[in-house]
Amino acid sequence: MQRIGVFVCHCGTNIAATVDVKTVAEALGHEPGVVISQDYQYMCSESGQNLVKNAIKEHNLTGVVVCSCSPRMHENTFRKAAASAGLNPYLVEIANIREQCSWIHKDIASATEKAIILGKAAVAKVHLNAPLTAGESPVAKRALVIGGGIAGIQTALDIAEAGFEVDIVEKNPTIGGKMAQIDKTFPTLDCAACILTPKMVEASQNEKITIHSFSEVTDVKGFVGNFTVTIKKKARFVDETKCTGCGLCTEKCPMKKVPNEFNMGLDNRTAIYIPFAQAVPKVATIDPNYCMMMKTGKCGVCSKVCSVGAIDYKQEDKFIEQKYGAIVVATGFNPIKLDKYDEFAYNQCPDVVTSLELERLMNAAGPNGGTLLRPSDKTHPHKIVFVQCVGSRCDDSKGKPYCSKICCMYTAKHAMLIREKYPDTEVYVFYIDVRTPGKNFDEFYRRAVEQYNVHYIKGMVGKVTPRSDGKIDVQASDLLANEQLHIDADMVVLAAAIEPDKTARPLATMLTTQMDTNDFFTEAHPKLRPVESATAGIFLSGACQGPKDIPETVAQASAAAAKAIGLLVKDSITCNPCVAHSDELMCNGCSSCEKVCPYGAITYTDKEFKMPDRTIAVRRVASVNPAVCQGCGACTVACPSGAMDLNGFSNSQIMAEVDAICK
Amino acid sequence: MNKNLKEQVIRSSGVNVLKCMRCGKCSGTCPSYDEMEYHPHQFVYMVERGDIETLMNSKSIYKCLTCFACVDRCPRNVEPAKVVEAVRLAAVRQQGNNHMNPNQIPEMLDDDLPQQAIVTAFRKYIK
Amino acid sequence: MQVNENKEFQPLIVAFCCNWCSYAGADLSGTNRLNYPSNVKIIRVPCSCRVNPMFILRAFQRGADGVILCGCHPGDCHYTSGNYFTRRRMTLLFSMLDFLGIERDRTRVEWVSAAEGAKFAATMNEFTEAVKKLGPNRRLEDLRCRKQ
Amino acid sequence: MQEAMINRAKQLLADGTVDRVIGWKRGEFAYDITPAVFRSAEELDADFVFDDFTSANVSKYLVKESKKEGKILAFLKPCDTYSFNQLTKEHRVVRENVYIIGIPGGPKLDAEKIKAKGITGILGVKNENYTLKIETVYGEETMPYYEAVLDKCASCKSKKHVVFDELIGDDGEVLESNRFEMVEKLENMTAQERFDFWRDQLSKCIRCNACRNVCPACTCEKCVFDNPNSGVENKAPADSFEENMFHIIRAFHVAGRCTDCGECSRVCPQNIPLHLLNRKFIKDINSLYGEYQAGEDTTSRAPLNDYKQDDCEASIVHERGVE
Amino acid sequence: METFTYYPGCTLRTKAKDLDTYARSSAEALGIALEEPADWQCCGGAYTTAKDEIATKLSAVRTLNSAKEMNRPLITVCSACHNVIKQTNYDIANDEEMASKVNNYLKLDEPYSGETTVYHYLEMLRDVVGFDNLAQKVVDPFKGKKIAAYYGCLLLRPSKALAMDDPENPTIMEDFIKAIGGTPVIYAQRNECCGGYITLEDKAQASKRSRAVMDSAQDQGADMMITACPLCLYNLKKNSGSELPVYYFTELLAEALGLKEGNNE
Repeated sequence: MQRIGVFVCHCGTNIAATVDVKTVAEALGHEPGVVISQDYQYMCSESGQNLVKNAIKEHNLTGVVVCSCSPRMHENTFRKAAASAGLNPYLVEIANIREQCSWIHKDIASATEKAIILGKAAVAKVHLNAPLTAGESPVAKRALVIGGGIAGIQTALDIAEAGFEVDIVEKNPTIGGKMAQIDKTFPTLDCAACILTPKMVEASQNEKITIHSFSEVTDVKGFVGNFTVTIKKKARFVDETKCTGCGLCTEKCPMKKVPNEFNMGLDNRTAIYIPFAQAVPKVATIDPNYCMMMKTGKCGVCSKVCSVGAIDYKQEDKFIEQKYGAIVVATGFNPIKLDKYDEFAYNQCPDVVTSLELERLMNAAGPNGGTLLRPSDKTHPHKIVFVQCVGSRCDDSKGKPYCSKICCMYTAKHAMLIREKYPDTEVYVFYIDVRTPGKNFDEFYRRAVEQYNVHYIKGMVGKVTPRSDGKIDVQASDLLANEQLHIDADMVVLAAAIEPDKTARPLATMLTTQMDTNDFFTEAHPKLRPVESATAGIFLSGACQGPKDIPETVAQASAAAAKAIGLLVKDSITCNPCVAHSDELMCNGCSSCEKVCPYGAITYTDKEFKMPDRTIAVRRVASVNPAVCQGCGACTVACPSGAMDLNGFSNSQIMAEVDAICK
Repeated sequence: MNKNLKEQVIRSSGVNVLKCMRCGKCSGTCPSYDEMEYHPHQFVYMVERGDIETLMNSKSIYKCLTCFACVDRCPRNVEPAKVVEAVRLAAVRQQGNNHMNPNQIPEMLDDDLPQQAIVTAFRKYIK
Repeated sequence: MQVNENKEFQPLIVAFCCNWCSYAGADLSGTNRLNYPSNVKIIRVPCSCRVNPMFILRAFQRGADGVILCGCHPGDCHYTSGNYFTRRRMTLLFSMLDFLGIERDRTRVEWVSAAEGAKFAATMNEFTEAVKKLGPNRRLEDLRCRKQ
Repeated sequence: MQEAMINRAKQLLADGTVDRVIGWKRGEFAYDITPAVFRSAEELDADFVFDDFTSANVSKYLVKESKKEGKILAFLKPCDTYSFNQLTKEHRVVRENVYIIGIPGGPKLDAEKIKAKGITGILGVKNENYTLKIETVYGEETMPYYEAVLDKCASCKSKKHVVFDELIGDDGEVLESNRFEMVEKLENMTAQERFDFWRDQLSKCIRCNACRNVCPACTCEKCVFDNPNSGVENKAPADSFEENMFHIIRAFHVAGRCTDCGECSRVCPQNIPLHLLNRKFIKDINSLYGEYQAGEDTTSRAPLNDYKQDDCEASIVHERGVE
Repeated sequence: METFTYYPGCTLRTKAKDLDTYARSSAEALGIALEEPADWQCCGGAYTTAKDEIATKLSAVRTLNSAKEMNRPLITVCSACHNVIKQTNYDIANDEEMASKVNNYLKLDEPYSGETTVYHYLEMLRDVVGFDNLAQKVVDPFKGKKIAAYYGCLLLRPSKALAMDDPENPTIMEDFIKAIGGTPVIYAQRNECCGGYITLEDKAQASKRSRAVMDSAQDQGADMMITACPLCLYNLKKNSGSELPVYYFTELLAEALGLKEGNNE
């Protein structure tokens, strides 16, 4: 026989002003199984909770219904109170009579009537509640970091520092990411390579860190504490364990006309290559699209010159599987393609470049050895125009709706560096707003204007017309002078918007994490949980979550590492007991449930059943791994026989609620 | 500030001037900029402020080539040319405010001039 | 619901709301004090994909005049894909009910995020009005469950 | 054909390939052909029947039979192979325990249609140039052949065997059928007309469960309608709601799994066109989610266990057709 | 032979006969039949974007509706007509209020709501004939000729409504030039306005703009320029002061197909 207690909260006047709480308590007191029905000013207060606890003990309650605010608010509070009084916490149900009743209805009579109905539904449900025990599942003491840019490197170093194993998966042949391509960093103007490459080396030498370069994540199974990840190690046709990175093969390779992606295609590399001198791992990679040996079977020069015999033209993709307790996403960003904005003539003129291309043009390891020369004729530019916000801050169809955040500062940096190194070069920056929030940022921008005499013009370039004499006519508005300008520029630099890497979206699907419409990963809470995803055990590091500069990226990377470490130090984690379970006697073994399960929580086994005629039949039946199941219930509807049901939200519980509401 | 005129121009153009982020790209791309007293970005801003009559009385409204460069290149989809058109219509719709007089036309003609030029002028400047 | 000759017909609306988006959206419309009719009674489910067509038929059987199912927007499901299955299931179920001559406006699926309190209230107002226009559910009712 | 089938079955029994055969035997009347299991050449010679009235789909029997020891020979018509494949996909039959011989399909005849012409005492039939000669205890009668064909055969979707170990006779092609005509006709009615049509039909239901029992997709270990814990347990319809409920849920449970074999309507003693409910789902699935034929293969995802990010919204129901 | 409804427009009947006759003869040679609707009117030359301007949109709608009744796509060749008709069609299809106002005026048997597909002649060459097919039919290719395509403003913008090609990086005319054997010249001013509309009113501005266009093309080494617009052709020839020859694209098409002599009465 059920002994149910009902507790109706006034929430001060929040509920009591529109719902006649006494009437509600009175009415619910008459429901079958209800042995006590009380109202109280603040049920969530300590004395309110004591009321519940005492009633549980005094009346030996088998179920509790609290009519109060949303269960999203205080369900846990009352569950804990029940547990401390010796009642299984899952025998507590909440009727939401505040957010979904008193706050939205004005008429006391109808609000009270509705509150009673909601209370009745909760009583009907609690009749069918079963005590549930939360299980525990172990935590694999290893972290995976996806992406080997500065974000991934920092996260990996911090996790390794705490004593846990970390694997970095990087899709390119080397770690380092975008920061490796950058020349100097703002606002200090120290050289990016000088601060990044020691970290790259540190990562490669840390014995807790394993770097899977030229690799991709192809499959993720499991759940927090217990992910199983498949990593594809793409064939690089060079044995990583043998290659010493001497670089002789890259010198001798006869195929020298391969666009060099590290230098943004501004110069060429060989078919076998090491992206840059400080690459980690410093191992050669063969580009099969260009390698003569791979294409025609004739060449083999690299193989001949390699003294350690590392070249292997027959190498194939390798797949490795590894268990992880936590996963950190650090997939980073890319500048957008500029095809849509050809009023800036990016496709028509080699001297119209993106800011990242300019980084390479100015970098000592870049195509011109650090001397700024025009890509078209290798002459010194004397007038350079920078255009801000290309593809950022746009209306829907026109580009990215967000501010790319880093462009104002790197443009100031570029302008300053150019003026510093080539004082005879005039620099114009067309801006909409100059956005420099950050320590020492505005001071930096002011220095560009005041000390380096960079011409900042409030306005926008509207048309770029390359001319045959090598000059580029830049037509733009100067809003403060109320003039339309024509500048005969030698180079135009476009601050292209940045967007998340294209690999992020399929990865999000694999990880069952959420993304916004711009393909940035969504954090669990925009203010209070900024480095966690909504999926437990998945953390976010760097620009994959939103545009960020280097210091912010590193800060977030360390924060993500801290969160991951917080998980990895635990030996086990408590699971949600509201999970699906299958009644083997009714299961058809048809696999429908398995097909709709987003977590791969359902497996099948052949089981022997005693039949009524005493024979033994072997049947294929489903079983749910309660540690993997997250309790969505998709399987319960896919199951035609109704063998699959969900704890806490069972078929009969929901139907009881329906019945109570419709009574 | 003329509220009625402002509302009329906004309704007639179908443009939401509040979307403008004041980048000035419309004026940066406008081929008629130098011929205009008020420039495309000013049209948008002045309509937002309700300063319509100043625009109606300016020759600028007849200098727009309706080439839609500002419409296509505006990062915010504001469509300044439609604002110019709406102001011009507000002007020529007023009695006796036709910008062109049919009597003037013959002296403008030459043998090769396509009549599309005349049709267009009538369409744009006369009510 | 009470069908009183003298009173305006008040439909009974059952709303299934997923815990992560729509139920939170409903809470938000409460927090913002956005009114919608008390005819609407919400049942919390973990995900819209937990809603079995049998629940919907059951609601009609027991006297509901309209059933609405709310979930996270496609792509935003807390469980990644639950609402995609919901969408197919409900499309086919509603199509079948329509095929059997049950009024279309008695059933609805709406995606309401946790941030869309206003949308939740507006949707409930709209849906209640639409069902009110149809009058009591007669084509899919269980006479034994009809109230006096 | 019957003889070829018997001969081949005997060979397979003799060489030990199979130890039993599922086929058909005659019941009380000439047209009353039901599935049966044969264990010897003698039994085959005595009772095995395959004629114009042999329309029953034996796939469902294999759910149990294929789990028994030894291998069983099954003769499957093209439509039956779809059912068999679907059962394989759902792990309901053990493919390795069944030796399948594909045999030509219909059209098969509907004894009810012959009887409706006032012809009784049927002993046998012969098709001569599309005139059906019916031998009866009262002498020979004739009627146009196509007027006697089963509805499900008249709108046959495929003459192709999608699974078999060997064939007797030739394999056919997937056909262009007009099977959605009636569904379309109903869709074009007003809601009231549709309601009246279905009320008229479904009110005839006596819940004999013949549709459920014959349906090769209805193989649940325990049906929700028989399960007191399901919340919808229901042995006999007490009112119109329950008549509707049973058929909606049944159609929904087989949606995306129904191969459109038409057996439900064939066996309905009340002649309720139940297959229209299934076809409505099939038609919706085809038009909304892409062509899908259940049972065509054993690997594809069933439409209700699948999704696309850009699937239509449920509101499409409100946007199309007649209210 | 595929048949399309063909709208020549007023100027093609008078000052731009060449544009029309070459378009017709070439189409015939390419297996396309062009049929004029019986009762077309001048499109108005310029599209009024104002939402409260209804009367000025009616003639274009009548043409679109004739094409709808003939149940065929509508082909235009003059850039201005194309722009007006396509913008009208776009707005009718996307602006319900405007559509209902227009239909109130017109009182058609069945309201027009943007059903007609509108092609520019160039789009027909690209999407119906195919530039590869066209290239095979060329008998007299423009070998070695550096030809500048002039889009002007009307063919590409507003891109939402015109949707013919990428508004900043168009290729349709360049592909056409390649098909007839010439070498396209890319120059930045190809999609800028020549100032044609203002030629009656402000010669100086028209001449400044047309000069900028011609200079940009000449600067990139063009031998000649092609256009689809009678007003552009007039303005570029008359007001730019440039010597660079300007032709209708249909004239070069006819010449490449070997049709020019026969048609030059």
